[in-house]
Amino acid sequence: MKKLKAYFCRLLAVLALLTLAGCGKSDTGASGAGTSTAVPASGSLTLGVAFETLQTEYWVAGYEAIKAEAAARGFKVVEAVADNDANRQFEQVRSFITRRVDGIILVPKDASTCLPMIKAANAASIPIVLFNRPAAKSEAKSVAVVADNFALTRTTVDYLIGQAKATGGKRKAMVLIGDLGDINAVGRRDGFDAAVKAAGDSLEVVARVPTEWNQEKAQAGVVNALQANPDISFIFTSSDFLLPGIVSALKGAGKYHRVGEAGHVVLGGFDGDATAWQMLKEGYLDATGVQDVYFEAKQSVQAIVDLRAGKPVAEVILDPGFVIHQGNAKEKAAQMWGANVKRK
Amino acid sequence: MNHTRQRHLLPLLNHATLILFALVLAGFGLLSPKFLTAANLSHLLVQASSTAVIGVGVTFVLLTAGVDLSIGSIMFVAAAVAGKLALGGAPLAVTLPAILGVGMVFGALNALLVTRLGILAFIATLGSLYVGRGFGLWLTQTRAMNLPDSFLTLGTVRLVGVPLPLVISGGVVAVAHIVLTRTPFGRQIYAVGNHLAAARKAGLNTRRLLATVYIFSGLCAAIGGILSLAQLGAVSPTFGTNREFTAIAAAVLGGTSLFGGRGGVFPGTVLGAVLIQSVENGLVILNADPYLYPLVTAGIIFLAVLIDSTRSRLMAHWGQRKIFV
Amino acid sequence: MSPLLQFESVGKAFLGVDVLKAVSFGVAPGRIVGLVGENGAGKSTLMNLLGGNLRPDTGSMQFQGAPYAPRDSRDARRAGIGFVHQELNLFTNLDLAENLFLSDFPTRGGLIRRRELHRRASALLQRVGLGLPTTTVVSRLSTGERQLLEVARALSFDARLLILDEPTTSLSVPERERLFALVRQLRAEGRSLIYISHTLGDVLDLADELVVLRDGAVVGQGPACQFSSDRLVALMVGRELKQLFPQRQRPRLPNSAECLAAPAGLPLLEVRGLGQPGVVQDISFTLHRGEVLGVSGLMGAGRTELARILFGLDPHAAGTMTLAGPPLTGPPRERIRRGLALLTESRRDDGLCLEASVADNLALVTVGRHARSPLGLLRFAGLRAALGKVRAAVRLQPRLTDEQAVQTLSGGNQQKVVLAKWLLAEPQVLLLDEPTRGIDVGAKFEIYQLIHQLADRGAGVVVISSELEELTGLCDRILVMNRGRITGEFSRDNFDSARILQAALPT
Amino acid sequence: MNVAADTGSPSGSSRLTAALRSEYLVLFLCAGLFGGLAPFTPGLASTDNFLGLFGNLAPLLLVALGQTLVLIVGGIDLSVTSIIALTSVVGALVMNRDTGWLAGSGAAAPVAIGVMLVLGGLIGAGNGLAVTKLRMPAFMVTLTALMFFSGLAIWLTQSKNIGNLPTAFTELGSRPALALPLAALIAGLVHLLLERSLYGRWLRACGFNARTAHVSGVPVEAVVIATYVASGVLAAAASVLYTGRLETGSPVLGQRILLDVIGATVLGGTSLFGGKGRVSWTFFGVLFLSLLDNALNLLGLSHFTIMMVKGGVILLAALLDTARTRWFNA
Repeated sequence: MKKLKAYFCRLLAVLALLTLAGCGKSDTGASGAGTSTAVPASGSLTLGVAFETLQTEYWVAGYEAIKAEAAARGFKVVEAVADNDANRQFEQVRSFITRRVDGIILVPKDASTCLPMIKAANAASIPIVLFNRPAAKSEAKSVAVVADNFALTRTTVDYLIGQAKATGGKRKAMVLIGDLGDINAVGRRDGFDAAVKAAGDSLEVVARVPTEWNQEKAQAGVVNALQANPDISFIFTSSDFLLPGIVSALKGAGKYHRVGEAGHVVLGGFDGDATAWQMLKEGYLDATGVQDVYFEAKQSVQAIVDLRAGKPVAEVILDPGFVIHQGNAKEKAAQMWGANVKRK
Repeated sequence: MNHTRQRHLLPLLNHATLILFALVLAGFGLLSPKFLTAANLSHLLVQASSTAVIGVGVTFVLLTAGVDLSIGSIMFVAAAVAGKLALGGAPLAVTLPAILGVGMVFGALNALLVTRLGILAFIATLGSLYVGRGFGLWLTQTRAMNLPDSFLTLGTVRLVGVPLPLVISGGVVAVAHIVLTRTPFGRQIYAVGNHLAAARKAGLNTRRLLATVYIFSGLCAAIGGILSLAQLGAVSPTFGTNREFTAIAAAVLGGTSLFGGRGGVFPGTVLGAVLIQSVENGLVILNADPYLYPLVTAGIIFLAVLIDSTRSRLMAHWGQRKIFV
Repeated sequence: MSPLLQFESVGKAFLGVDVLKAVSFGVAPGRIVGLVGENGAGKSTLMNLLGGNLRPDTGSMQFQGAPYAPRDSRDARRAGIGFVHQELNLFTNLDLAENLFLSDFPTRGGLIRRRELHRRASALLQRVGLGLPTTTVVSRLSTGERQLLEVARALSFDARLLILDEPTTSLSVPERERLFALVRQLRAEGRSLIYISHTLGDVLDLADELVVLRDGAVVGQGPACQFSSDRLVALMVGRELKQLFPQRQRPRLPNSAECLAAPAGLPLLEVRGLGQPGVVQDISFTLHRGEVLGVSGLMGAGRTELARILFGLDPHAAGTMTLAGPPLTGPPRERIRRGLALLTESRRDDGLCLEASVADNLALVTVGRHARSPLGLLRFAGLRAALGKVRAAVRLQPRLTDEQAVQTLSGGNQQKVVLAKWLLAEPQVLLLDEPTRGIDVGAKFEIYQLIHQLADRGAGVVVISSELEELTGLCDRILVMNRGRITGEFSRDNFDSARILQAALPT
Repeated sequence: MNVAADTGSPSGSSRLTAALRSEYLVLFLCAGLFGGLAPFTPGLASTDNFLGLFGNLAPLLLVALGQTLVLIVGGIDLSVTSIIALTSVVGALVMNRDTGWLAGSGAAAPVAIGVMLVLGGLIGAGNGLAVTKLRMPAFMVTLTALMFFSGLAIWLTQSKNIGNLPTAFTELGSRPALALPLAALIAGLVHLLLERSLYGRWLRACGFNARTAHVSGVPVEAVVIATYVASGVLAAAASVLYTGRLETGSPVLGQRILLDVIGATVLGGTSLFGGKGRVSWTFFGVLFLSLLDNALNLLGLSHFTIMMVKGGVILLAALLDTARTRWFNA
């Protein structure tokens, strides 16, 4: 029994260390929100920021941008990540309301599951802003700061197809599709399909790889598709964070060449992350659709301030986004978040 | 009459997974000529190598009637450490042992919880699943990391014409197979899984045995992490998620019992891993509707398990001990 | 001569209850010590102390002249003490050779030397008379064969002291003889043995010295010649037991013509031409009301299998069964409704839910009578009353609570629970497979009484047993089985052990 | 180990404490967690938060109760989350006000709920049949069911969510005044079933030792099948609450709660090896995990800290439980 006690203590120590390590670090992120009171000092607000996931670089960048924007204004931020679970997100929004935060910035899982959350915030008279994903139409009141996944993807793919046509010939294409349970993934897939349809028979989609937003599946899928169709010369990925796997597969097949070199595979993506920026700079990537994270973050925080002040705010604030490509890389670099986050 | 039918059916059923595997290969082969090419099969094996290795680890644990749910998290932590070190400029010679060390440390944590503190394996490794994932996310600050090219070469380099991942996974499988079938330790694992109390009474150091098994599983998870990493070249916050289920599925498909004492890594777990991978691979090659993937994969796994349980049922029926002839 | 092993006022308590009270005795080199006592007398605890599974609260042990305080079974083994446990500690997924040498495989360079392993294994198996290939997987062994394997395992290393705990419960007569010869040979080699058994005849036959335990204390000790069976029993139970088998007014025997008119002699269970390839063949017999019918035979003669077929657990290819007229068919559930009951060979495997409570086990068969439908609520008052009545009927000690898990009970009490479970169903025909295996004298007597009571009430009882003495003491008629067939039938007035044994032996 | 034959029961008072400890330990842990965190956690002790907490807990409890039954019978049901997702979209397909089969009809909501429950039961029956008649391992059967029905749910809706559900339906999930009594009622029924019915007796016997149960005339296969059906129906009932609360039929609903469900059940004390389990235990387990999640959310810790703390606390609870068993039942 003594032995048991000893091990008990040992385990406690291990757990305590782990927990401390976690807490100590987290303070930089949550600014010690746990011990702060919910009543803000005059002029300072506490924002509840609920992300659906932080699994891709894009969300992390968005999250960082919001925090930076809030810090610049002297606001506090309380964070929550729902891990792809709408129910958990609902619970998190509720806990924000319980904490009486001054405003909520929400990345919803999808358009409809966020409605009850918005209603709950409305009922508590806490302004709520949807970041990057809109809500379905309803009587619930919110402001959405969004980029149009469908339209932006379509523009991007249109550009890519233009590039492909310029270099001539009929091309075989592959597309990497995201998690089919994610609306952004579906929007981008539909944007891709629309662009391909418009392009007529100059492009034949021979491989549609479902990735479930999983790098390993993406990489294996690309390898397999290249195996089945060695003549694929056009690849579009629904998110830039899958690019490393594509690069590795292309290298393995000896098809990784710069734009303009013989055998170059037309390569495009979406998001505009650091990997994409690097590849663009080095000349491997043709184009990527960039959402303007800084714009969206600034607008979101501003919207909350305006709503609290009773100013009218448009229901949808559109982030136009842009396509960055070999032609405009230099001039657009400043706006591309991937070009500005410090690489780890 | 019954006997002749038995004679025909039994070999068929005994190699059910193998036959189903052959059918899957043949089916995809018929549907697409590109499937059964040497190059594609080689890709297939390379892609299955990571699952095979973590499957081998979990097979050891399952044989002792335990379970390891923390595999995916261990893979993630190992990959995160690898990323940190590699980006910090550490050479592969430092990074690789460090990753293996991380895997074994986490395995040892599971071992401590299960053998010394007597927590159910399911709960203990569920706890490490959360702790590991959280720890990895903290290490990476939920950022994705792109690894230097030296890692990618690990995935593509060939040793006497064989891709390195295959060499590594083949090595792990070979060692594991020999350990399980030819060493005292291996046979004792089967004994512990069959009857723990009796194993203790027979004078086995069951604690050390169990601890070794969990540490080995952690080690395999780390190796599996490296193999995935070598093909991907990047770590994302979802790296390794749900891989424990794939590993367990591969082991069970290969005939390993979840209740301990029955199964093996070769051909068992390896076959299971390759079967799962060939379904994924074949569907991509066929350019199948993405929505069909989970349906087809689930269907084939179900079929494999069904055939296996039919076999055991018929074996039990036929193999009823005749007390006289 | 200084003893090889010495217990010095060893004491042990569980939850404040003394299980061993200052036990002292010694085992001299080259001697066989018989250890007897009722279940719960402390034998198992004593052996667990010796094996390192438990540690004594007071007192000490000495082995080969040095203090002996094992921390686990490995220590015991290292010291040179080997065990043959009552509950079989074998690994059913491994083969014979692996079971024998699990903790010290012959190896070279870390790998098992298979040829050497199997050579050594077959030598060992030869010694205990188990003529099976060493690559046979244990799951395919019968209980008797497993018991022999367990003995062989204790011989796999050079033990100075061997403890045999009920080693013969599943052995046939020739197997038992062979084992005894082996035990004597081991003694001749200068080893010591502790022999634990409820079969007092065997103990008196084998042992040089005897130790009798009752309620955790030594109540008798000395050279075997000073003890008789009666005296042993008296010491064990603390009172004089007049007889081993209760007296009973026998019903008239069914094969005499006039008995057919008597209600007690009416045919109840009729079996005609029952057969299943490789298991039983052409089995025909009739069980009458009020009759206790014994089934004798060697291990593997098909007795257990016959009971399982009768109960609907195993299939049969030929023949018919009728119970009080209509044919007996369907799964066990159906047959229980018709008034059939089966007490299985193994309490652990299919007799009890060991972790469940006494009450839940007692009620298992009949609980359905206290509910209108499976989803309906149980009427607890009726259930409790029924349980109370049956507890009294089988004389389950009142100190055992209804909520207690059955696994904490001694073998005898466990068996009483199984029997009581079936009594609640008020069966017409009881099939009892080894009803007294591994239980003590007192409980045995009570179980015999219960069997008689049932028969007196008009039920038919089939008793399968490997103990011939038990069958002759208990039954009205004995069937003998051999290789799946009935090879002999004896009525009470011509019970003859020699002839019964003759019929059971393979020709 | 066969060490303490017939040692009888411990004395009355120590039995009382032992019973207290074994039955309510997890509840005490909940109280400790609450008491320990309330001073530092803004809003933890507020009425609103309690309503929210129990609103979250209700559907999770329903799924976990189904899991409890299955674990008692010695199986496991990994398919519950896919049942939640599939019934959610099918129910929404039946009743949504845009394109539903019964769009606009007053019977839409009750019919949809009926369809959801029946569908859950059918999937459960499929699991049960595969486990009993085909003798397949429960883990693999329900794992493939999980993959298959999740995929099916996504395919059925082609990834889209189905909103605009009838108010009658959404009220059910979103009004604590409706959802809580309903969940409590169902939990009470399951409790009665488990402790007071013939089925409950049979269930435990099958879980402890199926062979003994079979020999004793228990219809083992029927009991096992009924148990998987019950698990499916309970998961569907949880889906009604989840779907109503989110006002959306979603093909990925509940995707992430599987480990929480099994974790809470086992944490409460239900054995993975069959036979042992109670409704109250599972309630305590679910309460513990929900409270932990709730408190960690309110504390506003970072994502990864929450994960680590959660893992640590699960381990700690398991450790206490083990230590207690060793100290008091040794």
